[in-house]
Amino acid sequence: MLIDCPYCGERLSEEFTILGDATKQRPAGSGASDIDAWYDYVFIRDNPKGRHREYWQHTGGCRAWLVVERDTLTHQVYAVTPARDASA
Amino acid sequence: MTSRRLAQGGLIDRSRPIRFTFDHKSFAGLAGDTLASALLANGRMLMARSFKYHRPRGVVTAGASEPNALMEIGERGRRDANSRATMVELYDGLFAVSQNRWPSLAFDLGAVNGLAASIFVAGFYYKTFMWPKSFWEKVYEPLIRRAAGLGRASHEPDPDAYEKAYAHCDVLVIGSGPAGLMAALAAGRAGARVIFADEGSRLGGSLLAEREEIAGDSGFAFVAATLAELEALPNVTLMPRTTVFGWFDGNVFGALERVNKHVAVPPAHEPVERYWRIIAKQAVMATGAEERPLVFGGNDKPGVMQASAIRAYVNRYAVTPGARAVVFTNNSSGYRTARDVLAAGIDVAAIIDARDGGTETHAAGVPLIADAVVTRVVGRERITGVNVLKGGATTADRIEADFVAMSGGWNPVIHLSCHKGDKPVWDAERACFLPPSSTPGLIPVGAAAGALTLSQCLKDGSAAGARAAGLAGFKATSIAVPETRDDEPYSIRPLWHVRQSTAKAFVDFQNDVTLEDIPLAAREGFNSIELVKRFTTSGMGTDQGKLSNINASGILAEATGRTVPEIGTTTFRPFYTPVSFGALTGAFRATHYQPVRKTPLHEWCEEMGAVFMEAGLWLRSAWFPKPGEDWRAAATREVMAVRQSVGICDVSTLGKIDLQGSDATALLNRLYCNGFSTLQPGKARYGLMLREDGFLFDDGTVSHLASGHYFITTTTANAGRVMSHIEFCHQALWPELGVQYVSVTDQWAQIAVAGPNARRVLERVIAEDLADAAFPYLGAQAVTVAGGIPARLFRISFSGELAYELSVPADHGNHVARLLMSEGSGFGIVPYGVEALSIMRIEKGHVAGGELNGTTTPEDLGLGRMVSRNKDFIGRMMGEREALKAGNRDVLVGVKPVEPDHQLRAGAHLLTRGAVASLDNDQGYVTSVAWSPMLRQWIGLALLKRGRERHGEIVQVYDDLRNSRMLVEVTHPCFYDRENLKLHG
Amino acid sequence: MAEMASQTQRSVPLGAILTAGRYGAKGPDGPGVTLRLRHPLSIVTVMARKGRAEALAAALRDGFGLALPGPGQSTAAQDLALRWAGPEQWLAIAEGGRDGDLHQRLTAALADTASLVDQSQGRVAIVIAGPRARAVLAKGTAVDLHPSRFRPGQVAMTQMAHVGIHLAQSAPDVFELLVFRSFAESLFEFLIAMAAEYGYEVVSRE
Amino acid sequence: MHYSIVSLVRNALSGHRHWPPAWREPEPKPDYDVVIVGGGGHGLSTAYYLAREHDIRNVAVLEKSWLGSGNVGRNTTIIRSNYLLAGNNPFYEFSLKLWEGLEQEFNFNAMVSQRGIVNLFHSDAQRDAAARRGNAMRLHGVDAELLDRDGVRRILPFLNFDNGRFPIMGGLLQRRGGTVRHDAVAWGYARGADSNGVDIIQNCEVTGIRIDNGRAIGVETTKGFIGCRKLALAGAGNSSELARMAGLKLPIESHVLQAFVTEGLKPYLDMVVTFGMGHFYMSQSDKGGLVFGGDIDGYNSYARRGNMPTVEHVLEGGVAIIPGLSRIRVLRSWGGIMDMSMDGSPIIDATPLDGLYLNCGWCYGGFKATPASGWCFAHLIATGQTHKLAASYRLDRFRRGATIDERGAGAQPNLH
Ligand SMILES: Cc1cc2nc3c(=O)[nH]c(=O)nc-3n(C[C@H](O)[C@H](O)[C@H](O)COP(=O)(O)OP(=O)(O)OC[C@H]3O[C@@H](n4cnc5c(N)ncnc54)[C@H](O)[C@@H]3O)c2cc1C
Ligand SMILES: NC(=O)c1ccc[n+]([C@@H]2O[C@H](COP(=O)([O-])OP(=O)(O)OC[C@H]3O[C@@H](n4cnc5c(N)ncnc54)[C@H](O)[C@@H]3O)[C@@H](O)[C@H]2O)c1
Ligand SMILES: Cc1cc2nc3c(=O)[nH]c(=O)nc-3n(C[C@H](O)[C@H](O)[C@H](O)COP(=O)(O)O)c2cc1C
Ligand SMILES: [Zn+2]
Repeated sequence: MLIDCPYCGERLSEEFTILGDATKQRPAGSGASDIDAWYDYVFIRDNPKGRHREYWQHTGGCRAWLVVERDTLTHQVYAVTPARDASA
Repeated sequence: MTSRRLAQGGLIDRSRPIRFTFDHKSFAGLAGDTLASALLANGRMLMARSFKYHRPRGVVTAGASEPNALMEIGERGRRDANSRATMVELYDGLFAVSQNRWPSLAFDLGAVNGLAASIFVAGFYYKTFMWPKSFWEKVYEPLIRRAAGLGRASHEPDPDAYEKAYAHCDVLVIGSGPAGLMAALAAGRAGARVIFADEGSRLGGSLLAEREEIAGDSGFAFVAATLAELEALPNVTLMPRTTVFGWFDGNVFGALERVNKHVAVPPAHEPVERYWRIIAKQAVMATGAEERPLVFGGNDKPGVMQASAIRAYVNRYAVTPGARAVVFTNNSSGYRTARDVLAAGIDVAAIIDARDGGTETHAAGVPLIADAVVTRVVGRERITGVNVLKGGATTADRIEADFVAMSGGWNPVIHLSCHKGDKPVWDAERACFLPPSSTPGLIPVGAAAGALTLSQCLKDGSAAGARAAGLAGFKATSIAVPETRDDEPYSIRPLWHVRQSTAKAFVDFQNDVTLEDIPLAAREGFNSIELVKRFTTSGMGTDQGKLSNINASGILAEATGRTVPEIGTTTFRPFYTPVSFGALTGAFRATHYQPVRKTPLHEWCEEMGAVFMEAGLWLRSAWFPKPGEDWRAAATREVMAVRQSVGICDVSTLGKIDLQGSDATALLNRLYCNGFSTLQPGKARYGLMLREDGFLFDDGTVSHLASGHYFITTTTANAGRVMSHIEFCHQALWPELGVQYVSVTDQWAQIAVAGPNARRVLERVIAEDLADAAFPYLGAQAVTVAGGIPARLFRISFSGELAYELSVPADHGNHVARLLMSEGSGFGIVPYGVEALSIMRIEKGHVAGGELNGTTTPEDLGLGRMVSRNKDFIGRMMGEREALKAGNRDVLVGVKPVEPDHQLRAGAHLLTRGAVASLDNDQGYVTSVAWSPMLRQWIGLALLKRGRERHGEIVQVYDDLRNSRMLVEVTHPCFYDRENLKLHG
Repeated sequence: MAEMASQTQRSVPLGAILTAGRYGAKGPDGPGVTLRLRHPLSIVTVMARKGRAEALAAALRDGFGLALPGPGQSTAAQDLALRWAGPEQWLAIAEGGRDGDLHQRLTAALADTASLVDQSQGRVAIVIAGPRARAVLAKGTAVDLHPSRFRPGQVAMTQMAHVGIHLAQSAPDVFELLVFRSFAESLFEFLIAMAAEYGYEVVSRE
Repeated sequence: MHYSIVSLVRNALSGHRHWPPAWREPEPKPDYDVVIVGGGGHGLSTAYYLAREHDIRNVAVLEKSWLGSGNVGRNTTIIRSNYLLAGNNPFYEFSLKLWEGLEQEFNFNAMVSQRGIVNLFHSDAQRDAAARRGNAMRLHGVDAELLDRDGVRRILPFLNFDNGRFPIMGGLLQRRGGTVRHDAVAWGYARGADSNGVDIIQNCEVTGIRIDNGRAIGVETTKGFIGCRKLALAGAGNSSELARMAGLKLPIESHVLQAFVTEGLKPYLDMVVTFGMGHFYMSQSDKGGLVFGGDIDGYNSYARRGNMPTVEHVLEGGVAIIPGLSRIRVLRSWGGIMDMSMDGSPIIDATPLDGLYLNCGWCYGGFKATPASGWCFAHLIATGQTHKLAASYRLDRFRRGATIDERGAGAQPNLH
């Protein structure tokens, strides 16, 4: 698999480390009523068959955290953006 | 034995005889031979025994798909089991032994299995061997295992070297036949970076094996001229002996280069094999086509071969398998073989064509028997003839011959194109499966794409090369295609098996899958091709069914009244041909399996006689034995020295991170469960990090060096993960924070100086005021060592003593350690290792890896008061879940054997005294132990249910694994200086 | 204790295994590569403060005559080189290695635009040069080093033999690998093993 | 037909023309008492035990492809009960006990081979963890032995003791651990279920779940609608996709795990070796191939194929621990889609929807669980009560914090 790091260019996937689902937003609240949102954030996954947004870090390169849009069935990589821009 | 070498022709070098042994008998071959062609030249037909029935087998192919002629090549650590004689280039001293036979190839007792063949049908073992129950493992399984398997692999280490390498290209051309040659030329001329790979020992593909005429000259000449041009192009890399074994995501191809498999021992400094990962913008798959055997009685006898293989032996190796051929075909290929064999001066008894009549040019003088099949091959040691049954006839005629050329049609070699999971497409006209309809990045061409004539292969190859170069961004046009002698159109009528066979007919030679096995499987319900494969093992041998799979689909189709495309194929997967562990491992073996990390103090540790231990990738000094000391004596002495005077320890492996920026404090507050807003410059603080699920992640210290400038340490084990975690939190969660951070783990040599005399020793090398008032506990400041080395000093203690950690730039580490030793000699300073460090932290009840095991909370470890209640931090919310707060959790305690001479061991469990040993009664477990020099007995830390309420209770230690049971007293986890008086020294 | 002494007592990385001489295959054309350690060397991580990258660029231009290189690039002027080392991060590299010199020099000029961290002794610089340097490196990294793709002045952060490296081509066919100090011996051993088939020469420090 | 040597000989005499199919190929009925989605090990064993233990025989197993095409047909066949945590250990031990009597029970030789499994360790910390695990096993009456370096050398002399990067310090041995012929498990349960009246329907993909008033009442399939009173999902790697059809989301990610087999060899390795530190384990199949594997590729995937970095990583681990492997050739690699849960442990539970039951989260350990999983799942479906052996496998444990995390890796599936 090749991942096109916005900084380093196309690199083999073993230079990267995946964390997982990047569609999840860390909840802001910390009240009792927010517990469901937290549970969902930490434990529940859409786990789609198809397009998926994921966090990967270019650990064997520039160390940037990236959001990679990738197909979980074909492994095709559609888009790669720096995480700092994706969540901004 | 008669020589079967033809008097002339071939691509062998008659001036270079080569000696080799097969089954300990000496033979001669010629340079350019394969082991198979050399054995044939020596008249050896019998080369192997089959898997199940131990039937005598000879070579069937002249290439990579060989199912039968598998041998052990080489000796001891160099022994290669299951080597295909058809792919082994002959070299002087080659040592080959046949396999899967006992006592000898000619007389194999295993052949009695053949007698019981009627019982040993597909799947028989699922139906029996069940009684008596205990017999499976004791009797049946060992027997089966001994009988099964092919070659014997070596248990010895491999003396040869291997390598990995990466290559990039615009166009990868796989296969060097006419299609590949033209593709490489077209792409190469366009200026693309081309890699041109073929598994063969020479490039040229089928042109090396056929009598062709191209551009008015021989096929051999065309190959030579084309290769000469390619070789001269700087942008083209030729890679013979290189098998592309897999197509992976990102258009990455795996390839195996057999660098030195054609010599007995690789030259010095060279690898035997090299594994390439080729990253290609575009690939041209010109992998040719594989000829299908026909399934008829006795088709597995030595001397029955693919028609195309016979052409290869005759044309390329100038070898004939026998004196008189008979051809059995259902397509054009057989005719070509008849012509080539005749041209070589060998008799052809007849062409038996299963079709009513082909359109092919007939070989002059050879009887053609149309609409006929071979029902049986006859002969014992050697074939003597075949029985032929004509359409409508009821009795067969005998035709005498001593070898048989068979052709059941062609299977395009589409493996690679299917590796991404796409299904091949059936082509009824040519009766074969073609590559999947869409293979982005990969262009199938030539016979691999179903082009079965030479002119078409040349033309399509040229176009494909140009197209690939074009897609890779080069301006390219197809290049001129050379003229060929008119080739005959291809025609075929599929014949999946000869129904009238009067002897066992084999579908999969290697795995002894017979014609009857497939309908049997279908009758029993195993009626999809994947189930047939698994039930019969068809296609599961070393050849992966390259010859058999499509016939199996055809036979299943007929048995179940479906069509071949309805049946489909089994799944094509890497590896196209098997690849050694060695190659895929490359240089990362033995002690080079993983890199070694050494601290900047390694040299000094060695000088001091350290015994090293592995800590992840690091080597750490474990203890420093004096003559006659074992580890315990050494560690005990080291602890005593530290507790009584002073010692120094290499703690450079701690992860170290430099953190700066206007929001540095804010980030720390979110990373750690405890707060940092009140940490003043010049001070250090212990910090706890949680995971987002509320469990402990890591601990370490945070030192505030100067306003907004922090120095963080992590545990050795988690250094990398903590760094990534910080980067994630900043970049993905809170990019708005103004923080900068970078790992400085390797920049600093870190030396712990501990013991009541630690300050006195340091004062001798550091000018700054270290008095308690000026530099109290948890102080952190820049200092100068030895009058010129910029250093940092932290007053933190893991041992519980008055202690410091001194950071000096790495190059200075050895020097400063030596200096401390000499300046401390008056105090009896010692070096101490990880073992002593660990004993002291256990005496103090400090937690480490055994307790930070991923399932503990701060509360469990008695650190609950550190958890801030009034800020957001990673792990805060999930840490509040009920089970993490429950009262019956395992919490940290100390344990101390009631009998002081009892040895406690980590990993023991705890039971309430008197309780029956059962999982239900499990109360916890011992996490860390030490023989405490201060208490002069074993002590331990443990996680015990409701442990904090149980101090003073006597509990039972359960360590049946090591035959040990004892009583221990539950204590506070801190065994030594609970008031921390020594810390403030 | 004299300051000089503290500088001369420094350990040289790879000291244990770096012995000058000619090794590996001995072809007629001389060694395929030469290997050399650059030491001592000054290396400082320069990290732009938030929103200050342009100010940093200006300060570097004014103070050192250096442009701030973009991803995968490096710049050099007189005695200072800047190599891109990740988003908003660079390595400033200078010959000579008296402790803290470069760090102090840069701090004076850049402190309010960048965070600066001395890494001089945390990284080891191995130079590999010669006609087969690319072939050796291609056994370790998947970065495309073809002369048309990776030119003098370009840098890449990648990994080799399970170890992270910062790779730069300082002149045609001259490559420099910065590696974390603790990994340096392992990496060096890998490089010489891979170079052996071409023959290699280890050049001692001047 | 009863299978035995006698029936084999008798059939041989008639040219094997009279073997009945191992299972029927029925058309689906309009509705069933229980519909089980997934013709893998767990779906089939559930059906078998529903019929055998609970006398519920109006059952269909729907399989979208051919029988056993999922993970049951592509795993590395290891069975063991060397689990650490109380939530797991009794369950897996029960499973091992079922394995021990299984073949005789359903008259199908699945080649249960208790050849022993050893987990190597290389440091004090790993030894302590192994001891903790071994003692937990002993506490439950499970066999476990702690071997030192010499003990390992005695049983596996050809491991790399003297020239390796991470010296072998010892191993945790479970002699009752071993292997079972994977395909035969699917076939044996299928035959057993079929002969008890269960309809096994291949090539029948479930495409939707019909819900009426908070109750699952049937499934849409490629063979039309099939109604049911109870619906049981046992879709392994496809669990999230199935749950989605019922509007549920799971604490599950799908990941690809690769496995490998070498060319056939004469006996080379007579037990199961696990080199956890190098992410490598291996055994030899009765056919002669060395079957081995390692860790998942790490990225979310529904493709049953992986990539070379993992292949290399696994093979490097292999040669590191068994140097003789170097010249052995790998024949084939493949992948399976793992239902990786957030704590590495499975889920057997009812769902918020009436009549809908869930069995998933097996990660790479579900093959050995096949008998016990079916047993407990059948119990749940039949009685509505959680079986006590599966008491820890409830869906709400994540919300409560009662996760069963053998590795201590936390809520990141690809680390389990
Ligand atoms: C490479 C590999 C190695 C492994 N090694 C081991 C090991 O050594 N030991 C061990 O204990 N475990 C191992 N496992 C794990 C084990 O194989 C699985 O946990 C277990 O097989 C899962 O349960 P199952 O058999 O029911 O799954 P599966 O066989 O996958 O059954 C699920 C079935 O559901 C079907 N399905 C899915 N969606 C639908 C739908 N919509 N409609 C109809 N049918 C559907 C699928 O086609 C599939 O057949 C391994 C797994 C893999 C991939
Ligand atoms: N009329 C017939 O009966 C008939 C049938 C089939 C082919 N042919 C003739 O055969 C020729 C086919 O030419 P072509 O160029 O398509 O194929 P080719 O068979 O000449 O060459 C294919 C080459 O690819 C190599 N190869 C295959 N897989 C490989 C892999 N994974 N890695 C590396 N190398 C690999 C093979 O070893 C071979 O050398 C034509 O001349 C055609 O006329 C004729
Ligand atoms: C335990 C086990 C042993 C296997 N042995 C072989 C073998 O000897 N030969 C072979 O070709 N494949 C073997 N396979 C792999 C199968 O051919 C197949 O790849 C696997 O079951 C996955 O199916 P798929 O490749 O059709 O997707 C084996 C698989 C398993 C699980
Ligand atoms: Zn990058």
